[in-house]
Amino acid sequence: MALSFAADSVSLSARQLLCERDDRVLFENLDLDVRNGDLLQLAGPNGAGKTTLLRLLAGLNRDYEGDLLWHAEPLHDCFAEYAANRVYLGHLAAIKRALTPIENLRWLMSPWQNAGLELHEDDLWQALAEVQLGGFEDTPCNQLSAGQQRRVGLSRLALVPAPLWILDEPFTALDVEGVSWLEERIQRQVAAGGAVIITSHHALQGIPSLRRLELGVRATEGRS
Amino acid sequence: MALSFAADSVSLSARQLLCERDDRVLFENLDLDVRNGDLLQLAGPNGAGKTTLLRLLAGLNRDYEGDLLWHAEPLHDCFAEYAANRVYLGHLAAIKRALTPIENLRWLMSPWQNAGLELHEDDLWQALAEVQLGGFEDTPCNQLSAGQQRRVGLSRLALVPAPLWILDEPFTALDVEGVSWLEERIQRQVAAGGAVIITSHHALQGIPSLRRLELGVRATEGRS
Amino acid sequence: MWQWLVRLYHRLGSPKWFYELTGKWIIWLALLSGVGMLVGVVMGLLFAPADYQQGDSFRIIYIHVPAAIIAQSGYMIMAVSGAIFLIWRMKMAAWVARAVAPLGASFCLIALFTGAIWGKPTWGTWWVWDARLTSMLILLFLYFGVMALQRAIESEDASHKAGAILSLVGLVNIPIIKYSVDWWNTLHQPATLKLTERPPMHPDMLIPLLIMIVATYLLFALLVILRTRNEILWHERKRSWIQELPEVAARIKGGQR
Amino acid sequence: MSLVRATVRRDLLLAARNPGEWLNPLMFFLMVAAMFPLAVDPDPAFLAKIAGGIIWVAALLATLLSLDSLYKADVEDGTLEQWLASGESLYMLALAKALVHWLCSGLPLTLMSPVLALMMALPDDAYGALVLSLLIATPILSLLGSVGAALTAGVRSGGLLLSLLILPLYIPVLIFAASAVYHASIGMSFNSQLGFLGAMLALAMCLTPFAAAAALRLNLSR
Amino acid sequence: MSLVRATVRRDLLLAARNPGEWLNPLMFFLMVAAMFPLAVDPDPAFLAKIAGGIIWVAALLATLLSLDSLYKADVEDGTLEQWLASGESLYMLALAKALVHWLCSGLPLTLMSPVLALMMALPDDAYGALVLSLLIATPILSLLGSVGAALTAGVRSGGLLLSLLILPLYIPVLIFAASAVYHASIGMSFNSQLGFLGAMLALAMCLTPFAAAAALRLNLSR
Ligand code: HEM
Ligand SMILES: Nc1ncnc2c1ncn2[C@@H]1O[C@H](COP(=O)(O)OP(=O)(O)OP(=O)(O)O)[C@@H](O)[C@H]1O
Ligand SMILES: Nc1ncnc2c1ncn2[C@@H]1O[C@H](COP(=O)(O)OP(=O)(O)OP(=O)(O)O)[C@@H](O)[C@H]1O
Ligand SMILES: [Mg+2]
Ligand SMILES: [Mg+2]
Repeated sequence: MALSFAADSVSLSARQLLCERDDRVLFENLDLDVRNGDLLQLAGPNGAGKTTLLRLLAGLNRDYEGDLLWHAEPLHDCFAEYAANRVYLGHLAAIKRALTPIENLRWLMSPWQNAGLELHEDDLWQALAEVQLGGFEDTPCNQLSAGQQRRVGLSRLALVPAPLWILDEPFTALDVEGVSWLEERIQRQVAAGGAVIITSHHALQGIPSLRRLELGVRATEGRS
Repeated sequence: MALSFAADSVSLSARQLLCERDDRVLFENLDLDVRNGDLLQLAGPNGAGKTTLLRLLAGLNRDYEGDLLWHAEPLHDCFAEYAANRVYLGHLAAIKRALTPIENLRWLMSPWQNAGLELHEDDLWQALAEVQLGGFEDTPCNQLSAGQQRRVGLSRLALVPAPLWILDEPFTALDVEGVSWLEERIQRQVAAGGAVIITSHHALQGIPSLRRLELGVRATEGRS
Repeated sequence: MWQWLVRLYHRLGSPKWFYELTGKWIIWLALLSGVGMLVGVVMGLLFAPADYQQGDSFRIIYIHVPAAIIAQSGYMIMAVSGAIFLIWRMKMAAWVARAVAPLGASFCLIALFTGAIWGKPTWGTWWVWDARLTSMLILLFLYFGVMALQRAIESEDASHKAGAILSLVGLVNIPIIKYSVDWWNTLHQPATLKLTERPPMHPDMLIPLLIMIVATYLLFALLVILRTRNEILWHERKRSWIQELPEVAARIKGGQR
Repeated sequence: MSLVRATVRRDLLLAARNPGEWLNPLMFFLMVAAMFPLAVDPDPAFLAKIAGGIIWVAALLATLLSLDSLYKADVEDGTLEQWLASGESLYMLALAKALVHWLCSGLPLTLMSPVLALMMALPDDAYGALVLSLLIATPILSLLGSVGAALTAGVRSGGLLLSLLILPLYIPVLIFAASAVYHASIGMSFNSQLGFLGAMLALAMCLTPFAAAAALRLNLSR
Repeated sequence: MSLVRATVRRDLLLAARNPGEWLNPLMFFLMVAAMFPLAVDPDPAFLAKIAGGIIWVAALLATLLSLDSLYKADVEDGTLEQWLASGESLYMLALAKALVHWLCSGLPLTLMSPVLALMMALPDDAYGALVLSLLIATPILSLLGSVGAALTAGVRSGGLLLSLLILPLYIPVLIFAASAVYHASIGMSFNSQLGFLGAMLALAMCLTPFAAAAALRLNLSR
């Protein structure tokens, strides 16, 4: 797939975002803009609120104050359109352990197919081969190692045509080769005019346009 | 605690170890010796069998052929003694989410106390403070972030007097500060004459005596 | 003697030996049980006299009783092979146990089904909560429990062991269950319908029954062996001796894999 | 293929690969019903009097137990998160999941019920009422239950909690259904009971998916 | 403090912090028993005849459902792995866990049973037999059940599966206990039944922890 995204396809903004968990303010007055070509890494110590913010940005959680805008419209007012333009990959990979990688991937791709993506069986097999799962396509996922299971979920990134990627700790459990594959994928996405928001304790070397958002002071300091 | 272990307290050997999973040989003819002062990192791509080998070495799984020896005696013949001399920390942290870090740590330490370790409440609080959980001691664990929950399990390493540590991907979900704390702990353990066996995709820089065992070819090559 | 036992044990534990040996048995087992059944059925249906009370309907006994007997011994076989697997870690035993479970359950179902069919003309009802019937039903539940557990556990080895543990616990419980059900029944149930008191059977009825029992045992053995051989083929599929088997080699050549 | 259809397909595939999913409720149904003659009195004349009620209680419990797994796996492995992320209607998902659940529990139970009726000496006249009432009312059980399953999906030992939430809601179904069977067994008409059950079914189909969808959303906004 | 004692303490602490663990089985017990008058025939004379059996069936089901969570959480969060790693006796752990389970399910059920008996119009003479039979026999249920819980701890939707495994094994307990209550209610002696239950309890205490320990080991050797 020769990727390339329209120059104004991504426009996600947060305005004066405030988020509390159990009476502890995780972040406040947070302003944020993500446009085409951006790569934003959310950084910060354990418990700073990276996952929390990422889930807000992905639209999975409405428990915040302030505004989240997609093309200047409140995110949850145009959620269907937003959903069709971003892919979210969390800690959990939505992999059914009794099914094979190919069956799992087929389900993962179904919303995109419904939205008009043409996909052949070959594409699926190729995506799995790309994440080094060639030969395991028909092995039930419960027989795969921790890293192999994560790769099944990641293989989706090779197929999905969404301009915005939202990834939570995607490097977890990946070996060196897996890490470099993913880094390259991210780089390609940004180069093609897409955007990526990522949380990771990993350094993300070698990607030029990287922007870091350092979240919060150490969480312990906020204690009462 | 000023750590220091007797010079011959660690002697773990594998001889001609063979392990199959689902008719695929993960490793065979594996010979391995771990003595005081050793730091052994199991490396290899996803699915190579690192976790599997580590669980064998920890004595959690008897599904292998060949010999595992502790001080020249079969491991499972002197298991109680072996267990009192090594600590195992797997993917799962044995943390009850409804309990607080301090309550969890108390349970985790009970076998060592039973074996004669003197432990005061203060020691527990201090161990938690060391992993940056000061202030969260009485917060139920289900309100902690991914990394904070892992830290509860890790805090045990500050207290346990076992010469041999066996750790599976201990850097998962830790932030930079957490990683450097753990690296330093590992270094101290080795310097005090203990031994550490670890699987990690993390580089483990700055520890001089590091030995790496590269496991298996890429798992895909073994396929039929 | 001891030496011989040890050798036998090692042989029994060897899938290759089992496969080759039983390969020669199949045909004989099939022949014997087939002929036995034919003889038994012909004798039972055509030559045995009709029952003076039940008329011809009693003839279903030639299926019912063998099936009931085998359902019970099947459980024993399953539990004992499970124990052998647990104690000596002999894989063959686990495969046998797994092969037996659904077969035993099937015979159990057959016994229940034929019993019900028989009950209608004799008792005027398909089912009563008689002690024997009830304990047969519970046996079916025990079989289903073992099968469901084996199915549910992902890891192959663990599923064998779990099945073995459960069938052993069940084995210890079977006498307790049987006893309690008998006791319960004698307390509650007025003795209106009884199949426990066996009238001394006429030899012309008895002989075909005995023949049928033996033949059904042979059939059961045959089925267990066939299923076990299937397990062997699957688990040892990558071993050279399998690939060199004429029937397998021919398929590999034929490109059927 | 839309995500709803893909999910129905995947869930049926899972049920086919793991037959316990529909066999286990069936066996449980049998076992629970079989406990009563043992605990109470195996006399057929007596059993005939309680057969309809017992069979219905057993069906209800079997459905209840099979509900536990309806959403739990989906929440734990992140499937639900992907659903929500996809922006498709959770209402449709909830309806689809209830349908799959009924296909894997209510339908087999209904088909099996005559065998149990036989064993419990249900009067011949009541067979039709039993099967019909099960056919109409087990979907209600699946629909109502799916709300409970959605609410407790994130809870660890949810099985028991789910039962507590849902049992009270099942009571009207139980009353009408058991009374239909009872009336049939004494030769009376049972149309009005079936009518009520049908009305409840219609109502449940419209309303419960909303509740289930809202409950699912709760699981996600952690 | 030994790991066994620490575990008992921690599990009781968990139960105290999450009262559902012992309240839910109790409520379920009540609800299931309450379903029967609705499904069958609320006439007190009729109820009195079936009360003992029904209460026992309800107790059995409540215990069964509460077993599901006995080991599951421990397997999932790695507690069991640490147990095995510590080299302490799994036999003792299994016994301790069964004890905790009984304290959180069997004991409250027993204490609650007179209330239910009242509602079900159990004859006055049978109260003693009901409470005594529950007191002796619910520990058997916990012990036998813990084997099933250990076997299914690693299985996803274990609740139903567990019931299938364990229900047939519970039948002797049900028969003797229900018969004790019945005999008491018609004014006969029920010593022999209690004697049998006591013998079963002794047997279960000796044997089931072995089976449970072996089953637990399975969950670890992945
Ligand atoms: C579903 C109903 C029935 C079941 C589950 C059942 C079960 C059994 C069982 C377990 C046996 C024992 C076999 C053995 O170990 O020797 C047996 C034997 C027998 N059954 Fe049935 N039975 C049923 C119905 C009937 C009926 C309706 C009749 C006829 C009136 C009948 C007549 C017999 C006879 C004559 C024997 C052989 C007696 C003996 O060898 O002890 N059964 N049945
Ligand atoms: N369910 C919850 N209830 C209350 N507080 C919570 C809950 N989940 C998280 N928190 C709090 O919110 C804070 C942020 O959690 P979050 O998971 O977003 O951290 P994170 O930055 O992703 O950390 P990590 O690097 O460890 O993954 C934590 O300090 C935690 O105490
Ligand atoms: N339960 C199982 N049944 C069958 N095969 C398994 C099972 N668990 C693991 N395997 C196989 O064993 C191999 C080794 O798995 P293991 O978890 O040891 O890998 P690993 O080296 O720890 O990988 P990772 O870096 O991804 O954690 C995998 O290729 C997997 O296919
Ligand atoms: Mg996080
Ligand atoms: Mg691993």
